[in-house]
Amino acid sequence: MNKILFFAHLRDAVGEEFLRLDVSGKTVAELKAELSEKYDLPRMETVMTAINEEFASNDEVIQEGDEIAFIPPVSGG
Amino acid sequence: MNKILFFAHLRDAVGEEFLRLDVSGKTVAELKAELSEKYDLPRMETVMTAINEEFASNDEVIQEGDEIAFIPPVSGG
Amino acid sequence: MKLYEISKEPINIQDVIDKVVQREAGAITTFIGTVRELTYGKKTLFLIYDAYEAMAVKKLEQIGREIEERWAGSQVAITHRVGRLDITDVAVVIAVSTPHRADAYEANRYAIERIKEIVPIWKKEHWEDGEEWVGNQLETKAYPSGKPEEGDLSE
Amino acid sequence: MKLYEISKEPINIQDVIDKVVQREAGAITTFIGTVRELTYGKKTLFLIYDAYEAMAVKKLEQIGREIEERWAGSQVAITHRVGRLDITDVAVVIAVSTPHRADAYEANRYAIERIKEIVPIWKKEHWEDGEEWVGNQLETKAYPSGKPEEGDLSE
Repeated sequence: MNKILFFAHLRDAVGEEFLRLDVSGKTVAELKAELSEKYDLPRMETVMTAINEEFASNDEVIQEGDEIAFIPPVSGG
Repeated sequence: MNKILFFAHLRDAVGEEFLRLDVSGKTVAELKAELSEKYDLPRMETVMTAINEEFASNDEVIQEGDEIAFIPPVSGG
Repeated sequence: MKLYEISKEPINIQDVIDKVVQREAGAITTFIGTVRELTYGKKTLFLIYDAYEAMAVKKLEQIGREIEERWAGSQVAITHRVGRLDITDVAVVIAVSTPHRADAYEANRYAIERIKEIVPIWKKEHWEDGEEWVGNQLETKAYPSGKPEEGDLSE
Repeated sequence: MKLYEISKEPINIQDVIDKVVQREAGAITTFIGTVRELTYGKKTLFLIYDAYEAMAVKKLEQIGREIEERWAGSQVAITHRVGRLDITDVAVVIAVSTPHRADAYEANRYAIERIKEIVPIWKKEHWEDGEEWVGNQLETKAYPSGKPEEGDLSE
């Protein structure tokens, strides 16, 4: 099972802070595409991904238990 | 009459925080030379002068009542 | 003592400064980010900051390590606020101490620029006529590989 | 409220910061000069700072005016301590607020450089084996005309 976290405008679009889904074996790009279609997520080309709190590439393969987070352009400071 | 202030190493050399002398009519350079000789003041070429709390040139003429201060290289901050 | 924090409470600036005091330092700089009322003529009522807290702390720690490697003898502490902030409230405090002053300015500046690149914190602007999550300031940056590029990660 | 002060008491950093808070500012930088233990390998025990107080305040005010002319929307406050200071004690606090952050760093840096040029404050270093009034850092600057030259007064 995997926990998938959403922030900022993505959280508004999905309507949840996180989802629990089994997405192990998929690449980050595949998961992004699936969720993007299902929830009609905007501007996904600007969204970064973190696996277990570290930035990850689109081609990285998700493992069982990984925590995935979608990181829209940050605006702290 | 004029009040003449000394700071830092000049104060140590003169042995006073200030002197009261009538030096009106003299230029800054003349006063500097006199005091330098009398008190054997070191490194006077690095010392700036202020008249009434504003920097003044060596050729400025001191007026009655002016407050003169000798300003060694500053080291605040 | 935690040098890198995400805080739900108002930030005590002196506390952040105290974390970087060292006998070898002659200079401490702080950067204090405050909520500005006007941005490009538009009036902000208040802001909401949200963070991916665990990762944000890790990324602040990373920025601290980068600075301590680049500027010898430097020490860094950063606290970023989350939640609702009103005009003039303090959103972030960065304190950097170094032996000499030029480094304290440069290293501090580096920290705020890096925060705006890699730390997962977002702000939502609330105006009289609406609200919106703010992306990177110009809304122009894309991440084709899905993560920050080399040019984003190393200055 | 006095924006420019010479203080015989320890400086409260937050008080200096509070003087520059403004609704139009998104950034406040502070520079905090602290007493460093080692300078070129020599161990300082403590320092004495002395000032030509009335003129020092005027020169700090002048620096503030210069900054507010050069950096639009900036606000400045500076307090310099005098008397005996121990290692890590705060000698000077400069706070600058500006609408945007780049200016806050630059204007603050300008202030400390100007203080070291034109503000009549002196420090006496006390070491284990002696004491000395410190001149400009390299002891190389002369003032042939008896006052700061143009190049000293304007940056």
